[in-house]
Amino acid sequence: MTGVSPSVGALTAEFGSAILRTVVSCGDSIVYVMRERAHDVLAWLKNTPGQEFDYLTDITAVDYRDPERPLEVVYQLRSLGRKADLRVKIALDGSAPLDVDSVYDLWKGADWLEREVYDMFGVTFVGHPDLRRILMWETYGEGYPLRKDFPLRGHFSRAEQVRQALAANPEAQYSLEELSLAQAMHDLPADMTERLRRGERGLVP
Amino acid sequence: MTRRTVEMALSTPGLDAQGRPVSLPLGVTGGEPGQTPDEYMLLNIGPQHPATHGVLRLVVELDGEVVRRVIPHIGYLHSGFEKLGEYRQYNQIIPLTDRTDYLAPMANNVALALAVEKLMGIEITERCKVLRVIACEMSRIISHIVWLGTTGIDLGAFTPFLWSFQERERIYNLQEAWTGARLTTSLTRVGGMMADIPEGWDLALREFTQTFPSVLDEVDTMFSRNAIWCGRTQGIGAMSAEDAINYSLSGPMLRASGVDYDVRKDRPYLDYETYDFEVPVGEHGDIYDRYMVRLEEMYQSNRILQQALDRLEPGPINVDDPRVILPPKSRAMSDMEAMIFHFKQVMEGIKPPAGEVYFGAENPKGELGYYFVSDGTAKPVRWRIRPPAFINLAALPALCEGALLADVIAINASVDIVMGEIDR
Amino acid sequence: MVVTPPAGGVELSAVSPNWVTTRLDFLSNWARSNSLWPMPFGTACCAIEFMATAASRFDLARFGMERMSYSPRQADVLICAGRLPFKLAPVIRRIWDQMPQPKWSISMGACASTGGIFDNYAMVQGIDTIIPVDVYVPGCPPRPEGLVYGIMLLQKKIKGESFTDPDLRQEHLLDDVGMFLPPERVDELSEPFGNSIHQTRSG
Amino acid sequence: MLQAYIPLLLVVAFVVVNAVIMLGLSHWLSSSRPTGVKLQPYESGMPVLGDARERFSVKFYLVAMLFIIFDIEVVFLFPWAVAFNQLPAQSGLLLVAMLIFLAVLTAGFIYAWKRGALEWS
Repeated sequence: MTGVSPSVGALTAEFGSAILRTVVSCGDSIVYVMRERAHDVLAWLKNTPGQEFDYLTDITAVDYRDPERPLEVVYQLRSLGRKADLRVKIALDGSAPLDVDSVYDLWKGADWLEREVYDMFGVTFVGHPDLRRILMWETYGEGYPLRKDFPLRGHFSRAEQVRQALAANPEAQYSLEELSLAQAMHDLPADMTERLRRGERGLVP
Repeated sequence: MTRRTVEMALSTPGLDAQGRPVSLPLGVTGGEPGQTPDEYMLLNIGPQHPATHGVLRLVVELDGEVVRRVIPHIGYLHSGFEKLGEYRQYNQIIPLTDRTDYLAPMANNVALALAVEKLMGIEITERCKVLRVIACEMSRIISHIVWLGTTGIDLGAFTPFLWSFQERERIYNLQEAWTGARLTTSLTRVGGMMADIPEGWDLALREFTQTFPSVLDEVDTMFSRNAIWCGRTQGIGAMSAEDAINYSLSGPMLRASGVDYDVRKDRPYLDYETYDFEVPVGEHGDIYDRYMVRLEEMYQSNRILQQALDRLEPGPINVDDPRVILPPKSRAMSDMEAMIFHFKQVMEGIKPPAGEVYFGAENPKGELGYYFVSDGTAKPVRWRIRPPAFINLAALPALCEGALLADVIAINASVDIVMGEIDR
Repeated sequence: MVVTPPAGGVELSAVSPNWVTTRLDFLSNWARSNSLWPMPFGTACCAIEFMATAASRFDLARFGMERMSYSPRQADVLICAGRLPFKLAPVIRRIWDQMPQPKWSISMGACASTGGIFDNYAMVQGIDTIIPVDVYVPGCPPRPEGLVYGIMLLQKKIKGESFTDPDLRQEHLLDDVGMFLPPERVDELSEPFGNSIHQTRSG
Repeated sequence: MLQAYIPLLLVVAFVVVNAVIMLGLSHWLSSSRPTGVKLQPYESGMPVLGDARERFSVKFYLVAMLFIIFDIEVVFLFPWAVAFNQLPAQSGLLLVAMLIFLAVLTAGFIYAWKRGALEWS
């Protein structure tokens, strides 16, 4: 399906200024959207009868090599009925804090995808029910690995990375939800509760 | 049984590693009145567990045998594939793809080659298309059959595991004869394949396709009407079609819920539309339907293999564009121009045009997507893997709500997870 | 820090080797080496090759090893089949500590032995920085015959052991900083080698 | 009269001696090195929150008790079966006696079943 997908025309008619620009690359049409209106655009794309992008294929982010180009959050949408694809992108320039509205309320599949983008790029998704690291351990202190300013072998030395991994507190391997469940069951040992109270869950002694 | 909410209100002065305020767990409220919380138990079905198909960790909150809540923890096999991809040329990424979904390595190689060829707009030769279809369908068979074996072990039947590895060994022999490696095949190159199939290989594959359905019939007679198997799988971990679409499931998980969506039919690649095969679709979306869909898919893959073998005729397997494919060694040593192309390609690698591409292939686990962003240099700016098993596993907490503990193991097995692809 | 054994049983390692102890060595080493219960710490692709080795064609049962013990309490040899990320390091360390003596460990595959092609932020560059390793099996993944050869090497090593060797069955726990090896040793072992040195940022 | 018991005593003695030797040897030869972390409970390689000795819900004990009752019922059948074929004269009386015994227990079983003791939730 070469050429621009019909949804792009409908989108610019509907939202006008919120649609910054559209690009076609390798047969897929891409729409750049303003960050503030992104959630409305995605909700519109999902719910309007003519579009029905009911299937969220993927959420990811791209950090370009030259620092001026902003970090982009990418949504791959697909309409199973119409067999149509659309890629919605949001450019997050470095000045403002990197946060985007979560689409968990539209597609439940976005839960882990957004957590992974947060883990790898540091983009916080406002409204996400449980935003914490998913691939690295929760108290990982080296930063966001897939950023281009993050070196391939990490900031710390290998010995420091091994020490951080081996010497972490036992409660660092549990999420806050499990810790509160354990505390409700009076299972949390005293020293662990004390460290939690002081907020030293991620501290490596 | 109202859903119990966990109050995490009290925030303490401390900040955790990311600088966010740490909130001290206050306690459990909600649930039925008078239900003393200390009757519940937190259990780690942890990273080192025979039934988690790899290093998945499920923290399960139990009320006796009934599961209140499942909190999956993944990332125990996170190996930074996508970061490594940004330091590799395009053909060097292919060995990385073997190691993401190591149960179906050839299907990953083919998907990556197709993604880069779509980015560069290369049209591959006819024989290469048929060989790639053979590679994909063989991967589907070995991935589903090892799923069948390990799920059988999880539910107590050991013999299908030995049958499944018997069949897998036969395909290992074929893969080894073709690429030299049993598991990490690195079969494709951008624009072609690493090697053509050796003499007599297609006869061996045809002989496999003739005897393989009998093994499937044995498994079918052993499982499909087995009282224990049906008792443990029917009606458990069910998901409706709308939920399946909303959770972005794909592959057998989606089709078992009744959604007729197969990438080979909806967005045909490698001339899949010219092959005659059906797509099995379930109705209830429970574990039994997932089992039936995967079993039926193995029959269909077998049919596709036979049709592919019929249409396989001699011809070149690589596209003859020297900027993409290395010229044959003989010409590279004798003819100056071929040597220059050989040198340029080995030193600088392939340079696709700037731009981005998303290509989704129907992998045994679901829709495996590769999203490449290239800025014209030899190494991609971004290599994103759309992992089907990762997204299918995200639906596990919803599937396991209120099930029994033994069912959590069965549901987890039915999702068909491979941790290498989930944690990337 | 090294754990001194309890005072209860007579300490065999203090006895000087004589005919009785060598016969006793022979008997116990023969029994131990021919009934090694593996703890398959299977993480990635090598675990699939380990399953193929345990299945009927390359049958581990010939070595008395088909009884997989998934709990460290009954395990004799910890086979780390597959790559080990930093998030999994405390798990393998805890499982190794919870295995009773006598215990051995096989590091199966290039990724477990040296970090393999994953020379990045997420991967332990060789599990010998985390736990002591007896046999390294090269290969990515090693062929089942390669793993079986590694196991036969381990059996030969076990047959060579003796009770009278004092520093054999010692528990080497993490030190108070939480490290198994001194930091400079870990850095030296994890040095990048081969072409991964040139993996700087491209273009 | 006591000779009949000698073989039995020999067997018992052999069993005891054999067990003592095996346990003694394994304890004496074993290189046990108890350490702090080795004594902690094993939960798939994770540090444990709370201990395993927790209050189980009563449903587990209910199932155990039901099993014990009907297991003992079966135990009583064995001596009855042996006696049954040795006394062919009173076979009718023996049969009726056992049927009454079984009937009482089956009534108990049906009561437990109807009360839902066998369902789990």
